[in-house]
Amino acid sequence: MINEKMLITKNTCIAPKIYELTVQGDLVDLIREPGQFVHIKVSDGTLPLLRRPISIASINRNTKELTLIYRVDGVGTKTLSLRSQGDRLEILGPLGHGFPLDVINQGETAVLVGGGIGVPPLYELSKSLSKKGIKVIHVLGFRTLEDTFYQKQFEELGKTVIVTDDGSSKFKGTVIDALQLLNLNYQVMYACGPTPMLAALENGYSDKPLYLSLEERMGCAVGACMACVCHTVDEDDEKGYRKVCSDGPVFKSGEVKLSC
Amino acid sequence: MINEKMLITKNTCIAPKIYELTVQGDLVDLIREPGQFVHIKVSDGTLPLLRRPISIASINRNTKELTLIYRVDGVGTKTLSLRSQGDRLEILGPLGHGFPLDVINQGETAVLVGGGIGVPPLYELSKSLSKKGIKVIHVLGFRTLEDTFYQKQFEELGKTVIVTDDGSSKFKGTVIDALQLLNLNYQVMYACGPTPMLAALENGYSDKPLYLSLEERMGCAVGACMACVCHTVDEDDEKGYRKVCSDGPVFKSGEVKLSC
Amino acid sequence: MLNVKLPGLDMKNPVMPASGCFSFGKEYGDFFDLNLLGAIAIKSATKEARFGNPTPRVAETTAGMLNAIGLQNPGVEHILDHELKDLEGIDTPILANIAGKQVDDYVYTAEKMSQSPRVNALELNISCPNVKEGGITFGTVPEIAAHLTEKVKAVSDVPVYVKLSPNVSDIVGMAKAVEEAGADGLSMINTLMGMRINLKTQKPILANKAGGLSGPAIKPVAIRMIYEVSQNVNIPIIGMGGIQDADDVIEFFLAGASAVAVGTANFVDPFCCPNIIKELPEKLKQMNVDHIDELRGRSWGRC
Amino acid sequence: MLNVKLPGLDMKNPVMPASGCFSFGKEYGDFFDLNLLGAIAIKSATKEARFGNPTPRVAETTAGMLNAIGLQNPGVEHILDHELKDLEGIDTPILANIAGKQVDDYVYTAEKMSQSPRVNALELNISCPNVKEGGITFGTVPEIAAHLTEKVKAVSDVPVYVKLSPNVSDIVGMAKAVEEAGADGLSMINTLMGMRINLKTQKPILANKAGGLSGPAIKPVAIRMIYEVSQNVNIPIIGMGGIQDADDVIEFFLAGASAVAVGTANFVDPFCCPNIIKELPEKLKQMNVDHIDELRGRSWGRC
Ligand SMILES: Cc1cc2nc3c(=O)[nH]c(=O)nc-3n(C[C@H](O)[C@H](O)[C@H](O)COP(=O)(O)OP(=O)(O)OC[C@H]3O[C@@H](n4cnc5c(N)ncnc54)[C@H](O)[C@@H]3O)c2cc1C
Ligand SMILES: Cc1cc2nc3c(=O)[nH]c(=O)nc-3n(C[C@H](O)[C@H](O)[C@H](O)COP(=O)(O)OP(=O)(O)OC[C@H]3O[C@@H](n4cnc5c(N)ncnc54)[C@H](O)[C@@H]3O)c2cc1C
Ligand SMILES: Cc1cc2nc3c(=O)[nH]c(=O)nc-3n(C[C@H](O)[C@H](O)[C@H](O)COP(=O)(O)O)c2cc1C
Ligand SMILES: Cc1cc2nc3c(=O)[nH]c(=O)nc-3n(C[C@H](O)[C@H](O)[C@H](O)COP(=O)(O)O)c2cc1C
Ligand code: FES
Ligand code: FES
Repeated sequence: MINEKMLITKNTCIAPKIYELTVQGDLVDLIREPGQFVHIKVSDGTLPLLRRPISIASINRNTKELTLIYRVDGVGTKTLSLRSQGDRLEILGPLGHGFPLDVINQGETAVLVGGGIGVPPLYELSKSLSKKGIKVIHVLGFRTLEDTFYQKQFEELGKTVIVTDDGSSKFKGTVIDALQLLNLNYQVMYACGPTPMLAALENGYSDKPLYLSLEERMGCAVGACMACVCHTVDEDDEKGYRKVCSDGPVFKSGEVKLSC
Repeated sequence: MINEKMLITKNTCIAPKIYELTVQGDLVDLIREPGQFVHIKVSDGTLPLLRRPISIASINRNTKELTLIYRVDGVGTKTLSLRSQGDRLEILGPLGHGFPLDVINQGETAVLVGGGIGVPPLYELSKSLSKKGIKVIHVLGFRTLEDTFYQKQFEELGKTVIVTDDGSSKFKGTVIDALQLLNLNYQVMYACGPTPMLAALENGYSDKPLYLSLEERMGCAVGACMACVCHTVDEDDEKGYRKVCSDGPVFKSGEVKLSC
Repeated sequence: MLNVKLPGLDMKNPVMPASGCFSFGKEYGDFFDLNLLGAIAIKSATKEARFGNPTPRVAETTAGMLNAIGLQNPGVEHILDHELKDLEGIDTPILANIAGKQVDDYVYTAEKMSQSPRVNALELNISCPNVKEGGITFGTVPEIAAHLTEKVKAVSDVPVYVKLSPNVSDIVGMAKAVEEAGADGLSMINTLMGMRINLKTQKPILANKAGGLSGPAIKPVAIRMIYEVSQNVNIPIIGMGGIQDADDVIEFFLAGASAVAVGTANFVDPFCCPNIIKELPEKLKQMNVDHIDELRGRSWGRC
Repeated sequence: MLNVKLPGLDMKNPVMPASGCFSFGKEYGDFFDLNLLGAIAIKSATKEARFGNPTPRVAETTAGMLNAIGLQNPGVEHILDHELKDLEGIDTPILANIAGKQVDDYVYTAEKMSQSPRVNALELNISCPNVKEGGITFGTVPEIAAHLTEKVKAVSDVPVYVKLSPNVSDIVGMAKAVEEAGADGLSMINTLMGMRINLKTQKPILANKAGGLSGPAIKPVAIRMIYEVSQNVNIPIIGMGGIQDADDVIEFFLAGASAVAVGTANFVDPFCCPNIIKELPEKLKQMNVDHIDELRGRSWGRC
């Protein structure tokens, strides 16, 4: 975990409001797992005051680059989108605990379920699983076909089902609808996306190992401010809570209560 | 008086911490007198919150350019110094009342006294007076020779005496010391610089017409907030005060009390 | 979709410049047509002319500014005879802000001011932190504020708004006290007391030392107070404190304001008020709202 | 040139992380050596373990942030047995912040906490705005604050600092009341109460609705209060509120602080505290000052 002024090698729009940002630096060497995130100071000035948490979407250890995919929403991501190649960006990371890879064996099948801006961390996960010889199936939900990104990249790694709210892709509906229809045979499911989606997965797919990546508003992102906690499901748990930033953002289904 | 996004055509360092900024736009057409100023939003973002008042140092009506000379001091001027050619800068102006030109006749002599960052507005004044066929003598004070700027430009217009605190120019001391030594023959004196300098001039040179350009912290710069007022000397004056931004920044000596 | 009707103020839109940041309108009238505004809150008037505090009177802070103008104004008579006369060609309602050192001052000024045909409502500045005598006490002790409100109401021909100070422990208690005393509306918030020290001179930047903090920095305090007060009184609130754009106006309405005032932002952009007014309809459309009034207090419900 | 000595706190330098922004040190201990710090103010401890408020607990504002953590902590016993044990290898003084719902809670927690060899002083959080029961009242009524201070002093083995709330009309009255009641020092300021509303959901961003405003936005309020209080009490003040760099620390000393705490800025830059400590000597040299103590209260004189 370091705070590094990383070099921007790319920052381009890849879908409406969606940007792909690649930065270079030593921080990359420290990344242990897919699903970890970084905390970014988006401007060199005072505003916006707080950093922004963004998941690591992919890494290239050779070029010491990591890629982030973010959606322009408020002032922070807007500011980030205006930063240019060649600039340096103060980045704290890698943070948190990602998706476990040792819960699944070579030859088995993993289903990766993503919704919207929850899709990015699944890409590095999928690469890592594939490298381990695990079969990957992606079920990715977007608002419309126009909003999708990284479809090709996911298709190169395994079967990829794109689901859209408006039916502009082949599947219309939610990823939950798609999963029901597909009725996949798999050993482990990994998911990242809006909390209602995660809750629905927890409801319907907890019979097999299910790992969920959570989002929460953050202050410090290192476990010091208690901004990002959630209750454990186990009421006898010694602490009774987990911090999304340092204990998560990935939790096994059933470990923490989803707040929605 | 307009608020215009003016084009930066130049923004370079011309002496330690001193920058020359040239901007282009329609605002230039509205400038009436030397000694007027503009109010600059130095960044496109929220910070710094307030605009910064800077005197107009020279104008070129043909190219629709105006030049400002400023010293980097706090966050605002620092931010300004980082803006680049090609950027646009939101500028409100021209503001206030400048140096009167109709108080002196062709063939007469004007003395222009400047101190540090008070020197810039004297340049356009000197150009205007020269154009009217008035002889100009400049007495300009700086900390050291290294800190001087525009010496050549002033010399082209008339006799120019550079005074430095440390004696690194020919004259060591203050502009007041120099004026005493020089014992100039003149009809009107114009001055801009630190308040103690203006006060000393008022003390010693009020026998002939003397015009002083004042500085005061500003809010609106258009006369609406009452941040920049000073008392009139005349206690029977109907209002009893003047606003530096809209009644000034140039006042005839004896009109307002200098606060120092 | 923007017109709002508050006691005495029949406004084309809910946006007015805040008192003290717009003088009596003339200066900004050079930039845009004052008829575009929902109303105009004019600079605090006092019984006698006042010069105010020594300079420097303003200082910048991070996302805010401090001011210690000290209620400079030419006195109520002069304002009636000159400054308000200049506004006669304009049909925008006028909210006349008044201040004083003692109850009698307020009563005197209020009575005079309220009789002007050009004045549509009064705004009692009981909260100006920059006046040594009295000023601050009126704004921090509910009983005193209530007493003052009653006295002023008794002589005023027009509705009376009381402008609350945020420098209190219990803003709701304050608001209820002046409501009970007959206030027709509230203005909130005035500035927070603050200070900056110049590292070079090692002295406070303001000659008056402390001053009033305004601008975006104080917006969360304003929103919180309006949210609390609006649920506890039955009179409308003119909300202010850090408003810079149409989104901010909407946030104030959601918190419970019925109109808004824009202060410091005028200095940042002289066209700020008309720009906000221009942007509001589009924002409302995006929110599927037919009239801005529908947004008022929408944040109150349970989460 | 940086060492300062306050009751119970013998500090290498005047910079400590502020309570609640540094947990119990472990996390930031991964970034730098905690021995570099002047002291550490640990997260508020309460009698029982507390989970705190629902999330979202933080929101951003212009140049500030709101928090409504709600005093989450594992309870005083757990802190003594675990969190403080972890700090045993570090020789930096510990300022143990304590909070409660009732006087008895405070007294219980204070007594336990003060007996720990690892605790050098207590900081009474009478001002946390995020606890429904009690919290706010202690901080806004001088008599209640004084009573609490007395009770805690009576059981504490170490000096007691009282952390004041800025959400009051009369901060000097508050400070004097707790000084008279025996406080050995003051910490100021805690957060200002604020709120932000999410325009999309049309509800307050924080689940708790209101929260405490911290960061650069509140610095002028902190400076003003410290300037006023330091001239009216004889006990030292730990100053805080928006400190981000060495210049800010100097501004707090000029205003009258004897040491400082850094809160929100840790989230912006985890190395903020050690960086400030590193920069201070050069700043003092530029100001021709041999020891930072010389700056304390230099802004008080006449202008
Ligand atoms: C662990 C983690 C990983 C994330 N990964 C990604 C990613 O890969 N791509 C992506 O586009 N987004 C991701 N997000 C969400 C992203 O952090 C927010 O979209 C972003 O912070 C919004 O900032 P803003 O300035 O655009 O919005 P603003 O509304 O201006 O933000 C204001 C404040 O609220 C916080 N905030 C607002 N929305 C969110 C949110 N949804 N989650 C957390 N904090 C929020 C901001 O961080 C900031 O402190 C992730 C969030 C977390 C917690
Ligand atoms: C009419 C007028 C004309 C001026 N012309 C010039 C010029 O031609 N060249 C030049 O270098 N400077 C000029 N100044 C001074 C210039 O405005 C300040 O140096 C500048 O505002 C400082 O801003 P900052 O961000 O660097 O300092 P900061 O200290 O960060 O400024 C903080 C606040 O204080 C105000 N402030 C600080 N110093 C001054 C000052 N000396 N006068 C007025 N306000 C101040 C700023 O405007 C800002 O609101 C002029 C000032 C006035 C009033
Ligand atoms: C320079 C200045 C002068 C002010 N003068 C007055 C005044 O005379 N009377 C008054 O009631 N409020 C006065 N105020 C307070 C504003 O009306 C407003 O309540 C406050 O600034 C918060 O709004 P803002 O953040 O939009 O500026 C003044 C504010 C500023 C910045
Ligand atoms: C996330 C967060 C949690 C806080 N928790 C506490 C706390 O538990 N006890 C306390 O006394 N103050 C707490 N505070 C207040 C800080 O200690 C400090 O007084 C305040 O934030 C102002 O300083 P700053 O502007 O440097 O953050 C907290 C502040 C923040 C931002
Ligand atoms: S964000 Fe601070 S503890 Fe998680
Ligand atoms: S700066 Fe506002 S009146 Fe001069």
